[in-house]
Amino acid sequence: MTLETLSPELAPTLAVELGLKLDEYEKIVDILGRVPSLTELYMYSLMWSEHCSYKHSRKALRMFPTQGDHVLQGPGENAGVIDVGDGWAVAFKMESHNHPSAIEPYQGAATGVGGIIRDIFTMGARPVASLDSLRFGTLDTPRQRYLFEGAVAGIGGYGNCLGVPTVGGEVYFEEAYEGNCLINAMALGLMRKENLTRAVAAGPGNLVLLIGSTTGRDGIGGASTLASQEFDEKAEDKRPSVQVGDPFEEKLLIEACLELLDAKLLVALGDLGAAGLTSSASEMASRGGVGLDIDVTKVPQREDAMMPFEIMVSESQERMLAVVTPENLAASQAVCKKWGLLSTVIGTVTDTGRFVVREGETVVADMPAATLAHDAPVYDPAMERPAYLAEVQAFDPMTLEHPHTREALSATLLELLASPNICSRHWIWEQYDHQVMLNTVVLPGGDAAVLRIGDTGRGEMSERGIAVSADCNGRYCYLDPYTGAQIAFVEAARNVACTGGRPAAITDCLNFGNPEKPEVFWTFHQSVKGLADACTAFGVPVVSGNVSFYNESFGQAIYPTPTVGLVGVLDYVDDHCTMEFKAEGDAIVLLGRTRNELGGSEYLKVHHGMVAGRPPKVDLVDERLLTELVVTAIRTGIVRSAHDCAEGGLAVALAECCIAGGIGATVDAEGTLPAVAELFSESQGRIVVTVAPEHLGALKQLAATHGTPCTRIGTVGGDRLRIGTAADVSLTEMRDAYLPTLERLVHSDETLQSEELTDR
Amino acid sequence: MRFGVVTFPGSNCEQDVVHAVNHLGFDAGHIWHGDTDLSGYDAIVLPGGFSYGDYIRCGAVARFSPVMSEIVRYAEAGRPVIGICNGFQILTEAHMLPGALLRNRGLKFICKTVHLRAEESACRWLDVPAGTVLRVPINHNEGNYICDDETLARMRENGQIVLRYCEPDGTLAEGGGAPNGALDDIAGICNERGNVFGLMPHPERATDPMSGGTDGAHFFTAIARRVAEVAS
Amino acid sequence: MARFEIYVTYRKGIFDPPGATAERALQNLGYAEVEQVKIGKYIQLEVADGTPEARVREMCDRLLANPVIEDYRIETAGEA
Amino acid sequence: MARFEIYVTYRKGIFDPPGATAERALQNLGYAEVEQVKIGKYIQLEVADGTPEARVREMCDRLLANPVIEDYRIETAGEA
Ligand SMILES: Nc1ncnc2c1ncn2[C@@H]1O[C@H](COP(=O)(O)OP(=O)(O)O)[C@@H](O)[C@H]1O
Ligand SMILES: [Mg+2]
Repeated sequence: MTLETLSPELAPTLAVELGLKLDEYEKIVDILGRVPSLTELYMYSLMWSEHCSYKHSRKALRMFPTQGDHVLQGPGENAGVIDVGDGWAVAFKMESHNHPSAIEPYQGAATGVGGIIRDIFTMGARPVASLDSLRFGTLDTPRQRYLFEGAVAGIGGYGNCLGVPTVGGEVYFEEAYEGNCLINAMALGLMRKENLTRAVAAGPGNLVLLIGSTTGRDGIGGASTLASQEFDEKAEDKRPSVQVGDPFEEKLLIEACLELLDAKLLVALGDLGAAGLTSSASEMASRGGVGLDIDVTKVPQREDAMMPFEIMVSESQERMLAVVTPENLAASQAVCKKWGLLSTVIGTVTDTGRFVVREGETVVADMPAATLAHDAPVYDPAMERPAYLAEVQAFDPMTLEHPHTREALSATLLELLASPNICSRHWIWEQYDHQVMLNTVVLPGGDAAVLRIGDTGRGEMSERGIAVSADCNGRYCYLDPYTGAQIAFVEAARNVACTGGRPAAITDCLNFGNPEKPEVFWTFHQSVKGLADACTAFGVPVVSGNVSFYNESFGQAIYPTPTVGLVGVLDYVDDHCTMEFKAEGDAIVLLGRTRNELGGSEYLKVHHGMVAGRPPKVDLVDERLLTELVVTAIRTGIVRSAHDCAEGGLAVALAECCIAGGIGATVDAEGTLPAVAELFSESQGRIVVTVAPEHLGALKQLAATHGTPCTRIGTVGGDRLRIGTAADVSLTEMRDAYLPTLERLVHSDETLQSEELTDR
Repeated sequence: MRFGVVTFPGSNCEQDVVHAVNHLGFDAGHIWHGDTDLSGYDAIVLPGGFSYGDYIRCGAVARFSPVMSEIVRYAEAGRPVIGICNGFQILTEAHMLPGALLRNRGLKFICKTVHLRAEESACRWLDVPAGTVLRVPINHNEGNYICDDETLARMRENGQIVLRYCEPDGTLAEGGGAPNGALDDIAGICNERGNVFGLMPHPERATDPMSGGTDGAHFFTAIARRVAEVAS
Repeated sequence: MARFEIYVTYRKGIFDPPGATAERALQNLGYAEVEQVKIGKYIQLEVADGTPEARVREMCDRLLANPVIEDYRIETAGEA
Repeated sequence: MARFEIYVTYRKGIFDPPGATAERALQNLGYAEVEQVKIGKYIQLEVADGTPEARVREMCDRLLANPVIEDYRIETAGEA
């Protein structure tokens, strides 16, 4: 029976409505040698959307280093995988769910977690941790509080049910994210090296098995269309494309899929994410160089009268696609049944290289499989340095009036500790199960989370650990995207190093505005270049990542936000280090040097209401030596605590060590810089460590061999933090400023989620 | 000493319990919710998690699992049955323990380490002196214990209140200190006979100094000791 | 096909956390006229024709409501 | 005092995981006659006399229901 194609007059109009450009439509006609059918057009339009095809970013991403001895799987699969020693491998990836979350924060964030977790167990790894990187407008409107509270509840609601600990993350509140919040979710999984699985279909005659939830109209054109268009008032119309997550179904999927892989029953496994069945099936087929023949009437549907194209592009959650040999079908379905999951044969692998979709006997789509995944156009977008940069960078913070009395500086320190961008995040992580699986050694609240490596369930524990941190200060990226992206990297590296982890590899989530605007694309390109240079200097590859464009509202782009998720390795997890001051009399040492760098600082924002100046400078060589120094010092046991200086500068870092340890400190200000710079400058390349006095010499020696400045600046003890003559605050004052901020802001009204009222 | 740890669809702390128990030097095995053979187990643990997604009510579906009728019989024989978190919720749904667990008062999930005070109780599976303060993590959305006045009075009389949320020094907070709003600061209760014990905190998360402290060890060692006493 | 609707509410004297929170939230949002909010469950059940109400009652007693804390009411919503 | 009753259900096409779970659980318990279960919210609202329904509608839109995924229906339950 011949395929029913669209009318040649109508097809281009529909193509444009579906988000394709006219020349892209022409290309489809070229590939097919005819006008496409309705189903084909839908499938191409989604696969060639920005979200699925990376058509604007693909070239720039080639700047990233992706190789390394320990890389088992680089970008291109569902997640990157690195070898962490003793036969263990870690799979990880970060992904955005910004647009769905702006419409419905609870479900948007929840399904974001669900999606990234599926990417992990698809690789054959058991998900063992997740992190969340969040951006909202300032919390002074009910809308922002609603988004923030909803996203946190959704992340917890999903992850907690799965039994995957949420061990860290980050959050910033800036006006620039007011109309377009960012919800980036990162997940990590652990496996034995030999269990690494790829989503590569193979073996003509093999069966295509759809596992998990039923397929509905929810999310048709969801993530992919949402994420490929600007976000403005029209967003309201897109509401029905929001999906409700079912973490229980996902938990069953994790268990069933890992059991299937463990028993070696599958040829291939892939998850259904953006663009649903279309994306999952065509990627599997094109990786394997095979064809697929799928009958949509076989797909279990939860709604009546669904059209073939609806079934092919539905983004219904909690579904997986597997390829099995006919011999293993019964055994595979038995495993699914045991876990209470539906599993249905919906098609076969063929040797034609074509992706054929039928509705019963009728063929509704027939195209070369690889063209969906690989033949999307690749663009070279125009770039132009944004005009605003010259102006903001010319600003000199020293032209402002700064506090200089002890009283005023102490008050400023407390003001910073209470700033929503610095204050304690316990209100967030206490809503997340961060301990399940019993491997979280450093809980949220430290510089990086540290996890033991091993399978507690089977008692296969190793001595190793991993440390992980997600970082990006968008303000720095706004002021200088090249440097800002590097700071995201070096901060993540310092955080991981402060716990004893040696930086091993990163994932990223690049959140930007509309790439078709030359000024936006310039910031993107600069950020990628900055990040790539940082990775190269550290010898740390990028193994996975995600690009989220069109983060704009009413034509205004967010701050460039290239979030870095960095994973480090600890050879002996026992040696890990934490940030809190430990013992009276310990020497406090500053590694690195403070410069007068108040541009883009939290101080400038909180005290003067300004986002301007140049961000702090980055010296990649010094940064790398600093992290190596700290990792070595921690491993040799001479360091008792370590904490890096980030937002709020040295004074805030010291205060955080005091609050965490419940003990004070007396510190000398170095004295060559203005007091406000000594305290609040955000110079990079600095870590505060403490050592027992008898180890001071050893640390100095070690620092000298790394060429890192090493200055004893004070002593732990008492119940106040005294910094020279510049600041003097009590532990209680610091705690009262630092601890309650988020809860207070959120509860200034009740920003309840309707989901939270649900007691179903 | 062999603990049997039940897995329901959606359980997510069963591996943790097995690991903790092994770490303490005892044997443990997994029991599938569809199984009915409990022979060879000296104590049964219903672990934490979200059985059946916690949909309808926490524990409402799990209590109909085939294994549950065997567990009722096991408990009737006076043998140890412990429900942790979701396990506690299942035990109340199965009416093996009185009362019910509602949503936390603040409607927020809570994961943090709390202080618990051991009460003078009939519970046979906790052998620290009454008044002992233990630090153990909690991790739940529905830990707000409730029962009617009559039941509360009866539980007090029978010594069925085993653990209460308290301040670090063991005193009870004025006006209720339970983070979840639980009646009378109740964190754990037992049946009249003292052999069925349900608690919201997760002792398995506090059995290893590297991850969460060691106060949770008491719970498992006490069972092992009592079981050994009975056997000898 | 027959339809039943089931309304599950907390028993008198049982504190209803979502209801109490919604009540406070509405008042904070400026709805001073709100005096009490109670949040229960609204269950729509489709069963085979001729299913007697007693059978639905049994489902409620066993699974859909918890007699320790909840009351319920069943309404016949007629054939669908 | 006036009383309103609000019935909140998932919008058509939105998946209802609790309902689906209840459906399967009832069938497994032997209630083969069960064809579909949907679980929504049943909200009882007590407000000051004379509160117009439009006001209640506003409360639903802002807080009690989530218009993105839920529909609701308001009934006047009369004076209490
Ligand atoms: N959204 C979040 N979810 C979970 N943990 C978070 C979140 N935001 C921050 N944290 C945790 O709070 C601590 C401090 O975060 P942050 O201020 O970003 O640290 P740093 O400046 O060292 O990167 C870290 O342990 C981090 O993992
Ligand atoms: Mg840090």
